[in-house]
Amino acid sequence: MRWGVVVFPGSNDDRDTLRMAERTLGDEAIALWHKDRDLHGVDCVLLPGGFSYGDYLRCGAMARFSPVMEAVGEHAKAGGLVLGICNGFQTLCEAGLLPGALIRNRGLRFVCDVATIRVETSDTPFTYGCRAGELLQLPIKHGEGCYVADEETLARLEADGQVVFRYADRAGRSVPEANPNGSLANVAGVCNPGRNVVGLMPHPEHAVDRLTAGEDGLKLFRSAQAWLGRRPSEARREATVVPGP
Amino acid sequence: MSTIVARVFVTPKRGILDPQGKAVENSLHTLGFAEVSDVRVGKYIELKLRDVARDVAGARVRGMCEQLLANGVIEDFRIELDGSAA
Amino acid sequence: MSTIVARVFVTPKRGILDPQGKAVENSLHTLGFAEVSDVRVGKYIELKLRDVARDVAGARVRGMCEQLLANGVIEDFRIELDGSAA
Amino acid sequence: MTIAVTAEVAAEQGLTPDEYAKILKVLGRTPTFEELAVFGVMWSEHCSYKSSRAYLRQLPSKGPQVLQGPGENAGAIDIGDGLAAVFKVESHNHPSFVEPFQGAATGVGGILRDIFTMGARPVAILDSLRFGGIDHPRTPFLVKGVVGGVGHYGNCIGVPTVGGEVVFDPGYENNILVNAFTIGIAPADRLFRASAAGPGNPVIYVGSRTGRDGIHGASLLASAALDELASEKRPAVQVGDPFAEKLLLEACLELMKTDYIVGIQDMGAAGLTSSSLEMAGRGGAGLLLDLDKVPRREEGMTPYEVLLSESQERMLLVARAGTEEQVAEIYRRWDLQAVVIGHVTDDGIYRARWEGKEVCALPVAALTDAAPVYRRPASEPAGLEELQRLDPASIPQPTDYTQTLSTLLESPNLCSREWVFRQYDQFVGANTLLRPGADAAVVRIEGTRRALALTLDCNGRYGRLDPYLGAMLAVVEAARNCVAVGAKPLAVSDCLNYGNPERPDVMWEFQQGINGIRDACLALGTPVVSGNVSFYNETDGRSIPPTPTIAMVGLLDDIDAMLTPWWKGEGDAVVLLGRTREELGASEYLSVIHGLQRGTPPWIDLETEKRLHQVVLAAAQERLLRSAHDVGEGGLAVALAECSFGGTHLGVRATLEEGIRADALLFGESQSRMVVSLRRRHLSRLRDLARREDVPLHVLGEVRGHSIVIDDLVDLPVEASRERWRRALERRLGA
Ligand SMILES: Nc1ncnc2c1ncn2[C@@H]1O[C@H](COP(=O)(O)OP(=O)(O)O)[C@@H](O)[C@H]1O
Ligand SMILES: [Mg+2]
Repeated sequence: MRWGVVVFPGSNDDRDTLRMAERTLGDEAIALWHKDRDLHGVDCVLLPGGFSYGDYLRCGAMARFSPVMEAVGEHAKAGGLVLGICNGFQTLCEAGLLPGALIRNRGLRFVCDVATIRVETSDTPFTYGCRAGELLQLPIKHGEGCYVADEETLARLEADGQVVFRYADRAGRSVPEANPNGSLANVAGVCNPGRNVVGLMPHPEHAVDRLTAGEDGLKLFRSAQAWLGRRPSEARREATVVPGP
Repeated sequence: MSTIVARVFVTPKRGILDPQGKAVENSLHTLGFAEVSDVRVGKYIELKLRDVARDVAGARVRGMCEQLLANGVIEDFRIELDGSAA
Repeated sequence: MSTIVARVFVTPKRGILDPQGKAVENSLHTLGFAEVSDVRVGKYIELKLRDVARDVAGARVRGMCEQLLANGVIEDFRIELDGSAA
Repeated sequence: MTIAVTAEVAAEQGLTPDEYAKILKVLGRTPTFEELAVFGVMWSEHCSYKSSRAYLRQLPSKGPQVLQGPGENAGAIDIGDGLAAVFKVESHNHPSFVEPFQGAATGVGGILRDIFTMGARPVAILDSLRFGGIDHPRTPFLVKGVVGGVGHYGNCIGVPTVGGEVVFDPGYENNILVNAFTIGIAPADRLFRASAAGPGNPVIYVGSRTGRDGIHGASLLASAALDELASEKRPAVQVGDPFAEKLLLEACLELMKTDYIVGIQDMGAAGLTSSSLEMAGRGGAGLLLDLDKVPRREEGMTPYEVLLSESQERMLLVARAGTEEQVAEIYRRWDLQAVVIGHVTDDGIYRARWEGKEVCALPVAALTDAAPVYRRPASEPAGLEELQRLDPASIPQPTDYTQTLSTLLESPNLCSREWVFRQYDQFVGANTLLRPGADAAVVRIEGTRRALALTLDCNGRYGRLDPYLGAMLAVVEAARNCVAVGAKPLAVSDCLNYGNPERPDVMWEFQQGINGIRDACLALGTPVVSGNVSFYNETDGRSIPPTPTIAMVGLLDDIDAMLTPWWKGEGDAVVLLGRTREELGASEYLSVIHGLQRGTPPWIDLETEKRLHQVVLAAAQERLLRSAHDVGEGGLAVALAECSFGGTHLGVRATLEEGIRADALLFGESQSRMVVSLRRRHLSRLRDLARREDVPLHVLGEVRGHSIVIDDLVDLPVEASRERWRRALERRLGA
C-alpha cells in the first residue's frame, strides 16, 4: 500500500515514520510537504510526532492551518485512513477531526518511557488485527499528553467505543498508577465517529524493531494493511456492525 | 485610525483540568502564601493593530481568538482594546 | 476584609527574544490578519486572596511574582487587584 | 556617535594594558571603538584560548581514525562504511547559573550547530551536569531548570539525549557545570569546513534575526568570574528557539547536498565577529561586510551591537559567486532568510561598513597570529599533600554492611538518574540500542551493522585530590564504559572545566590535567579530536574542583556483540576481572559514610587497564558474556547491585577474596575492574583469555534468587532496594 507522512516545520519523527513504512513494512511511502495541497493518492495519512511550529501557543494549533491539512480533512471526510501520532494526535484534535484536546502532563514534565497500552476496540482500521483487551508495549515521549474532553463528550466516546487505547498496568488494569500524564479515564488514543481517523500519544512507529523498543507497534500498521486488503464481503459485514462499547 | 493595542486573556474553561494552576497554588502554599486560592494559569497575548477602526478591531481580534489564539474545547478568552473591554 | 481577586500578567522583558510571539505573529499573518504586529505571548495568572487587607495584598502578590510566578531574569510582571492596577 | 578609544575603554572591553599596547603596535594607530571591540572579543580567553593554547598542543590528536582534529567546529573520525562521526563537547556553565533553563537550552543549541555546521546530521546528545550539595537550598531549582532546558531543546529539535552524568558536590555550589555533547554522522568525503575563500564570493547570513542578546555574552561570561560581573553588567540572557534551529538544521543539510558552499560557520560566542573572522583567518582571505544588511530584531542597534550580538540560531556561509539565489531559495523553503551581507576579498583586511562608513579595517593576521599566548605561573596548591594523607586505621569499619550499601545506593551521586533522563526523548531517530542507565549509550549507525558507544565521565573528587590522576582516571573510566558495552574506544572530546587561570594553583591543576589526559590517551590510543576549555569557574575566590569532562566515542563493529550490565539468567557465573586493592582514598564511600574527602585516588596502571579491555572485547567477540559492568564509584558492592537492577529482579550470591579489610573489598574504587556474567560452560574459555592477558579473574559466585547476597556481610532484596534507588533523586530534590 501507499503511506503518506506529513512533514510540518518542526515535525521530527517524520523520518523514522517514513523509514518504518518503507523498510519495515516494505510499502511505498512518500513525504507530504505541509505547503502541498495534494495527497498524491496515498491510502493512509500518517501525522508524525514532533514539535510542529515549535509547539508554540498550543501543540498542533498552527500546524492545523497548513495547506496540507485541508487535503487531510477531505481525505478523512471521504473515509480515508488517518493516523495521528503524538503531535499528530494533538494536531487532529486542534483541527476538530478528533474530539477533545491534549494539555500539559499532570506532572508538568516531559515524560519519556515505555508504557503499557490496552487496546479497547478492534473496530478501527488500526486495531483491526488486535484483540480488544490486548496489551501493547509502546514508547511515550511527550510534555502535553493529558487527554481532556467535557463530560458529555467523554461519555459519548465511551458509549460509542471511540476510546481506542488506554494506559494500563502490566496486568491490563487501567489504574491511576499506570497513567503517565493524567489523561481522563487513562485515555491514550481515540477515533472519530467514522472510526477511520485515529490519534494516540504513544509511538507505534518507534516500536517496530526488536533491537530498539520492541515490535508491538507493528500491529497497528499491519492492521491498516489488512483492513485495506480485506474482502468486500467483510467490508459489508463490518459496515453493519454496531460499534460496541 | 491609529494603532490599537489589544490584550487577550486565555484561561482554562471551568471544569477543565488546570494542572499548572494546581501546581502553582501548591507551591505558593509551601512558600507561605496560605491566603491564596483558586489559582488559574492561562495565557496573556499582547498585539498591535495598525490602521483599523476601533469598531472593527474588536471583531477582528475575536476572529483571531476563535481561529488560533484560544481552543474553544478547553479555553475561554477575553479581549481588551486600549485597556477597555471589547 | 473580604476576598480580593488578583490578576498577574507575566511578559518577556523588552529585548529578550520571544519565539512564541514571533510564531503567533507569522500564523496570524498567514491567516490574513495583516494588520497585526508586535505580538508578545506571556502568562496570565488569576488568584483569590482570602482575608487580606487591600493595602497588604499588593505587597503579597508582588512577593509571589518575585519568588515564583515570574522569572526576573527574562520576564516582567504587572499586577491588578480587583481590576485596578496595584 | 563615535567613542574616543583609550586604555580605559580598552579595559572595559576586557583588554589588559599590555594587550592594548600590543594592539596599538600591530595596528600602528589607535583603533576605532568597533575595532577595539573586535579585538576585545577575539582576544578574550573564550575565543583566543590565550591561557591554554600552549598546553593543548600537548594532547595527542593524530591517528589513522582521525579525519578532522582540533581546530574546526568539531572533530571527526572514520567509522567505516564511508561514514564519519563528528562530535564535540562544550560548556555553558555561567549562562546556566544565571538562567538555568535558557542557559542549558542554548548550550545544547550551540553544540548542535557545531555538529551540523560540519555537514553531519546530529544523532545523539549527552549532558554532563554538576551542582552543589543536593541539600543546598538553590540546588533543586538549578537542577530542575537545567534538566528542563536540556530536554526542551533536544526534545524539540528531535535529537535523542542518551546519556551523561549528574554529580552533586559542595565544590560546585556557586558555579554549576553544564557540559553538553553532540555527535553526528556525515559522509566521510563531505565534511564542511569553516573557511572563507575565493575573492568575490558572497558572505551570506542565514537564520534568526540579530537582537541585543548576550552582547559580550559567552565570551565575557566565560572569561571572568561570575561575581566580577555586576548583575547589570551581565549581558541580556539569550533565549533559545529550538524550532528555528530545527529549520536551520534541515535547510543547511539540504544545502550541503549541493556544491554551492565554500565554507560555513555557526555564530556562537562573539557572534558575527568571531564567525566571520575565523572564516577569514582559516581561508587566509579578507572580508568586506555591510553591517546594515544584517537582519535585525530591534530598532536603533549600533554597529558595535551588530558585531557582538550573540543571538542564537544564526549561521554564516560563503557560497560560490552566482549561487546566491539558489541558496536563498533553499532557505526560503524552510521559511528562513538568507541575506548577502558582504563578500570575500583578497587584501587580507577585515572591513566592516555601517551606513556607508567604514568602522573596521583590520589586518586579519594581526587579530589571529598576534593574539596573545600566555604561559601563566603555576604552582602546587598549598595543603594538597595534607589532603592526600589518609590513615586507614582512623576509618572505623561499618557494623552493618547491608545498611551501608543501602545508604550508598540512595546517596545523591550513586542513585539512579532516571528522574533526569525520563525528561529526555531517548527514542527519536529510532537507533537507540542502549538507553540511559547502562555504562555507555549505544546508538546504531543508520543502515549498517555498526553502532557507536557514547559516554561522558569525570570524577571531580579525584581531580581535587590529584589533578593529574583525576584527569587520567576520567579518560580511563570513559574508555572502560565503552568497553563494558562491547565497543572499542576510538577517540575523545574533552571539556576542561577549571578555576581562574591567573591563579598559579589553578594553572598548576590545569597543566596536571593536560598531562593526565595526554598520558592516558596515548596509552589507550584514543586521540583528542575536539574539545573546549572553560576557565574562571569560581565564585568568592573559591574555584571548582578540577573537572576535565571526558567524552569517549567507541565503535561496535557488530551490534550483536553489544553488552549490557544486567544479569540475564539464573545460574550464570558471576566473575570479577581485575584486582581489588586496599584503596579507600577519594572514594564515594569515604565521602558519604565517613564525611571525608581525602586520601589519594585509586592507583592506575594503563597497561593493566588496556589488557582488561582486550579480555572483555575478545570475550564479547566470541559471545562468551551475557553481561558486563564497569566497577566504578561505590565499588564492587554497588556494581553488583547495579547489575541486579535491570528490572528482572534477578539477584546474586557472591563470596569475596579475603586478605584486605571488608569495606575496601566492598566499596573501594580500585581501577581496571569489571563484573561480568556468563554461562558456566564458557568459564574455562574466559579463564584462557584472562590468563593470556594476565588479568586476575575471580569467580564471585552466581546469578541466583532475588537478593544481593555477599558473603555473610550483605543481604539486600533486589526489588525493594531497586525502588528506593530509583526514587532517591526525586525524593531528595523534592520534585
Ligand atoms: N544528565 C544525564 N542525562 C542522561 N543520562 C544520564 C545523565 N546522568 C547520568 N545518566 C545516565 O545514567 C547512567 C549512570 O550514570 P553514571 O553513574 O555516570 O554511569 P557510570 O558510572 O557508568 O559512568 C549512565 O547510563 C548515564 O548515561
Ligand atoms: Mg560516570
